[in-house]
Amino acid sequence: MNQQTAVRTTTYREAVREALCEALRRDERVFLMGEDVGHYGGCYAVSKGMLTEFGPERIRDTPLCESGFVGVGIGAALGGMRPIVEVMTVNFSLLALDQIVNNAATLLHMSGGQFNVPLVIRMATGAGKQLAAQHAHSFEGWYAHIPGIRVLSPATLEDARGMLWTALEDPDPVLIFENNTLYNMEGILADDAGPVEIDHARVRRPGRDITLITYSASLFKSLDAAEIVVKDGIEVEVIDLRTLRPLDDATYIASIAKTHRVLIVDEGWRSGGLSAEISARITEQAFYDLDLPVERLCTAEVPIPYAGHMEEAALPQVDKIVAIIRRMMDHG
Amino acid sequence: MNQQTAVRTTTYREAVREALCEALRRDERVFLMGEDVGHYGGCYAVSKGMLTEFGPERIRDTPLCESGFVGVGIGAALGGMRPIVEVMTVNFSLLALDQIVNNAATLLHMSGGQFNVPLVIRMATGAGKQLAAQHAHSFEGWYAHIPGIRVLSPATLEDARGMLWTALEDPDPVLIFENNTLYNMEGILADDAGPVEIDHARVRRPGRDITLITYSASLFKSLDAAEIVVKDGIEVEVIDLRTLRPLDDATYIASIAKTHRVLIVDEGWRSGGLSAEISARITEQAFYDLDLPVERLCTAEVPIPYAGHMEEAALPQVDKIVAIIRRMMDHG
Amino acid sequence: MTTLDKKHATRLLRQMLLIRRFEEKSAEMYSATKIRGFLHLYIGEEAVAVGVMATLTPEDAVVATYREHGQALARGMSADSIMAEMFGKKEGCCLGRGGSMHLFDAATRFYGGNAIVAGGLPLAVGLALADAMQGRKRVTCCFFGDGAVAEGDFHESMNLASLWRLPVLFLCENNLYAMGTALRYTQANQDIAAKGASYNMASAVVDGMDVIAVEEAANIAVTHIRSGQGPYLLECRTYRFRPHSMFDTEQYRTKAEVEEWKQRDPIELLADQLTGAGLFSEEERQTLEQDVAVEVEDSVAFAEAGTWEAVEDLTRFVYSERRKA
Amino acid sequence: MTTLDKKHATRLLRQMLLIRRFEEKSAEMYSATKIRGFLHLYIGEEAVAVGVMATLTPEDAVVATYREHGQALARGMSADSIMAEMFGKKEGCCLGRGGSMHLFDAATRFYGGNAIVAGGLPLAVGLALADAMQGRKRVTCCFFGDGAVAEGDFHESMNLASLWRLPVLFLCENNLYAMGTALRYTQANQDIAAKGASYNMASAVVDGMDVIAVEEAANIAVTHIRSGQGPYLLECRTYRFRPHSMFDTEQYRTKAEVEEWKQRDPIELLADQLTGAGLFSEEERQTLEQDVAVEVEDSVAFAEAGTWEAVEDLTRFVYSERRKA
Ligand SMILES: Cc1ncc(C[n+]2csc(CCOP(=O)(O)OP(=O)(O)O)c2C)c(N)n1
Ligand SMILES: Cc1ncc(C[n+]2csc(CCOP(=O)(O)OP(=O)(O)O)c2C)c(N)n1
Ligand SMILES: [Mg+2]
Ligand SMILES: [Mg+2]
Repeated sequence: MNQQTAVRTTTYREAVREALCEALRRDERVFLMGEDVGHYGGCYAVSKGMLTEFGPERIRDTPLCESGFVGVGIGAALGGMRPIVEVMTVNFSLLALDQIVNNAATLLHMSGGQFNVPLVIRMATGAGKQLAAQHAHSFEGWYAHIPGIRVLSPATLEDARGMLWTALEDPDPVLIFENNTLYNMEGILADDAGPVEIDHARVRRPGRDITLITYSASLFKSLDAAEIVVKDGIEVEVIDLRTLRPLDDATYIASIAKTHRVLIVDEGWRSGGLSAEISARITEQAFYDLDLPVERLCTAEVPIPYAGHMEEAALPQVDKIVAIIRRMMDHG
Repeated sequence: MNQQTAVRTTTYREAVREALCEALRRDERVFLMGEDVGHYGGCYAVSKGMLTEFGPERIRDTPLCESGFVGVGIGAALGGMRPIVEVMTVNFSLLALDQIVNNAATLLHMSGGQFNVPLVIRMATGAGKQLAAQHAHSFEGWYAHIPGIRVLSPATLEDARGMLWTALEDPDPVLIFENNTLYNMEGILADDAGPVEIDHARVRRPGRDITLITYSASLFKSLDAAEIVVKDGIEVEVIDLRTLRPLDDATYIASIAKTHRVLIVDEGWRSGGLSAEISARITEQAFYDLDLPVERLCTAEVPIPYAGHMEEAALPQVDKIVAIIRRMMDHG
Repeated sequence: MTTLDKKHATRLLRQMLLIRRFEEKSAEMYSATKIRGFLHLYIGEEAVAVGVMATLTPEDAVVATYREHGQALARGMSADSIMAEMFGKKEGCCLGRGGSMHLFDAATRFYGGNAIVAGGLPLAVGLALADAMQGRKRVTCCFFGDGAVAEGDFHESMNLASLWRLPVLFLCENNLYAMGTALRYTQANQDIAAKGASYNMASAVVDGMDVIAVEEAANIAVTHIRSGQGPYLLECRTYRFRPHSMFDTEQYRTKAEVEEWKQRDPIELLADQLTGAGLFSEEERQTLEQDVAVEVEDSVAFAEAGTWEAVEDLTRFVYSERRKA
Repeated sequence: MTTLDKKHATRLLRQMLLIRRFEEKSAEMYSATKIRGFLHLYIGEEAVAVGVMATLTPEDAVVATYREHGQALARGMSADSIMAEMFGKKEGCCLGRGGSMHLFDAATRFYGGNAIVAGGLPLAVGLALADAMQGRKRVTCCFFGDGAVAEGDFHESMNLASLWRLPVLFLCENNLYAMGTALRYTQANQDIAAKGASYNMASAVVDGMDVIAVEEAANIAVTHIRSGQGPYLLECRTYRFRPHSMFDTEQYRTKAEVEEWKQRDPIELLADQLTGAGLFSEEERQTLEQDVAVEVEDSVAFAEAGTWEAVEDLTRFVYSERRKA
């Protein structure tokens, strides 16, 4: 961030709210629709106060019917609106998956290019709050399997603030995943923060020894781990993927050309998760640059348990990242 | 197959039907439930005639309500039955995904081991019949991401005949994916064909030069390709994964130790598909055995187009497999 | 029944005939392997699409199912573009990417061609929501079968549309079967129109073999909707004379039942009405038939002359081309 | 109302009191960070679970939501095992894997604890189907909120249960709000019981603050079901006195509305009835309260004394251990 720019301290939640308010002010076609977005103020208090400013037409409370209202969002997008559909959490989005896969992601193609779907779907994602198996999924990487949609995963305040507008300008469906553990995160944001590009990953911490590829909440665990191992003289390059589909390969491949070692940290389950795809691409594109096999640290392949110590054990954590980095550096 | 065993020529469809009939005869708790399984005889004619033998209670036609009847299957399994739920095709199973992920796959864990779900879900899968974007998905590899379920993919008549019984004996949910292009496939089957184990992949063709990992309908394209390149003196070892979750790593890792080259052929989309997981595991478990980077041949990342030439271009085909094998052999 | 207007009734008859002959030709082309994939014929049900479509304006929108040749033709899409689509040709309405189940047309606001049963209903509600929010007085007409009624999407869409008083015509084509499963095996309460009450939605049921009756009922529905009174559920009782698709051996219904319904062929019903009223001669019928035959033959010629999309374009239309990078 | 049976009524009162005090303590334990995750209190709605459960036998099954402490206690699960579960302890009913939203108990046929709204309904239908197919005369009682009614799973489950005449009691706890969204914003037709008609299902509505009335209505329902007449939809009009969960700032309803409903506190209502009938003294109330207080305190002590499951066991119960490899 430029030193001249005026900045302020705020939260991830506020950044999302600002982005939403700005979008609604800027474009009449934009509206927010979902469960409890209005009178309740949003399950994570993101849309608090927005009903008063924008009214119930544009801050539209829906009944509980994920398939229905996601489909309505698709239809409204076809009809010339710019809907932002909030699916309360990714856990409930499975109920709307048919609409997302078979309509949102597919209409442009099936119609031979006639009907694009400029729809934004936001959802909270992730574990870490002892919400147990049905409320702790991390499916954003899984969603990245679907052609026809874009999948965004803002980790920083800047991205939480800026990705929405870019997504709304996209002619095609964009899914934005907000990790539920980030909403309270504080940080600084430029007063004039605005749209950000969504086509590239970002090096969040440069380093020469090992490339750590991650996204969303795991970014901060990764940065913390990097600060710890720096005391061992290990310089970790931490890459925030930001956009999970389409993946920006160039950024991490370039990093690997420098470091020759890679660890992927992913809060999704390991088998068939996004971490697998990245590993496969590295094999395909940077095999001869590798000094060591690509490693992955993911969530244990279990439904997330309620008990705090068990949930913690299931998820990627700083100490585990540190241990793997040290081991990888020892080996090569 | 043992030479002494009496065999007969039959089809994949017949093999599945036999397995179903046997299951219903053998165990009173077994019943088949789904759209058009009864009066219509099954959308792929698999259950033709079964209504007459077993009656409408056990060959239970359902309304169109995938989430509902899959959930009913889960409940019936909890209640002591051994339901076989037929979701007509994988395309419609997205409507039932919440029930599969949040209930079938999760109840045992959430209940601390109290409630297991002995449910079998069968579905047709795959493209190749010009059914266009909404009817041509190959999501079996995607399903393999979910802990708590088993995912089977019978390619051969023997497996089509035998996997069902093993699945029904499993205390946990098992998904069986039958590729729609295989139903008419003819082959021989032992007269006494019965249950098969579902814990291991199988080498369908031994070879020393390159390991080709695949499953389901792509197995036959792979075997065809292997027969072509044998004329170039290339011996391909073709592995049929059979079970997509949990994966049997040992079989392909052992093969790679011999061949040092791997191609994965997967009718699913590439990014985040099963092919990625296998590539990642090979990197993790056999990196130093590899002479060349692991390669993948998957379906193009597009909604499947209707037009025949376009669909063909989208899918893995024998000529493409041959070309990749030759290229890989040239390089190393 | 109001008195028949000759010109209008003849137009309806022509549309029904066109659908009939077009689909008979499609079946032929299927046997000739020019058309592939799934092909679901509308034969027997023509009065529904034609009667309803007569009440819509070009500004209105239509959402249909995989059994939508009838709707597409009645809505004004050209036989050429549909036949070419089914041939998989680039000149088809969707460049050959959609096929029979996925006809789309921006010019006539025809939003598919949806092959996930009930999957089009939420789309229709959304299209209507867009109209309501933008202050446009349009109707979105959503066709679906009796089978769709059991799906959760039906329930969710009906509730949303009524809750928000959106201009949707829910048009149920009750042909008594969902594939091979009779309505009595799928609905605890087979009175579909009555389900409107659960959603506080106006509804009616009409003889779907009588195009004039369908048009009248649809007119009442559309008038209700346009006057801002909210959505409407119209159930049309109809029957498909042909198998569900080209693979169906029809074990689930008797020949006698099919024959009985054929006695109420919507085309003959209207032709008889017209003839009875002295408005229609055998000659006029011949002219219509010839006219329609030419249109159908032309569509085949058009499709036949069409070109194949280049394989290199496979990955087009996964994302929009007009996106700024 | 039938005449009060002292013993029975006192039992109901005790159960309601137990739920109330247990949940007050749970809230306390939440503030003390002994309980984490989501905690949804049933306070105000006790009459529903208690009244309904009184009509079930041990062979019957119960499926509930994430707001299910009341159902679990009324069904006979021990306060100990529930509190320990919410503490995340190994001695909890699910070893601490489920927490507040996922109470399960094989012994009492308590099938959750389902936190996907309406997700439990198909399960209940399936449990009933298993009973029907195995010739067992059992009822499966499925609790769900007013919010669940809009979900597709409600529709699909109602239809299936009625179509197949399965022994399911659909028990809607209509507390007027789904989280912060009032029923009037979610249902085009707010008369939930009336929706039974769409599915040809018997239904009724009852005052959910009056435990005796709930029991009577549930008795009628359960009798109907046991006599083989198919499922039943019972809507209980009730109200939660507390926020939706521990995070709710309750902007969506007025204090006055809450206060008004509190005037109809189900516990005081029954206590007053008993007292009015001369069946209950202040002393007896004190005894009950003390009795319940001990049970609640004991549950906290039990939970506190509980142990943590070993982290090494994390991957247990993803698949059954009794599978032959
Ligand atoms: C969600 C879903 N489930 C199953 C199918 C397979 N299928 C295609 S058409 C059909 C029957 C639909 O019947 P109905 O809605 O009455 O329409 P009709 O074919 O009679 O016009 C079925 C089961 C599907 N396309 N989508
Ligand atoms: C499918 C689904 N969507 C959304 C949620 C989030 N959520 C949890 S409880 C709730 C409100 C449910 O209201 P209701 O059914 O009336 O039950 P109540 O909480 O009033 O007992 C919501 C929206 C969820 N758990 N599941
Ligand atoms: Mg039908
Ligand atoms: Mg409620």
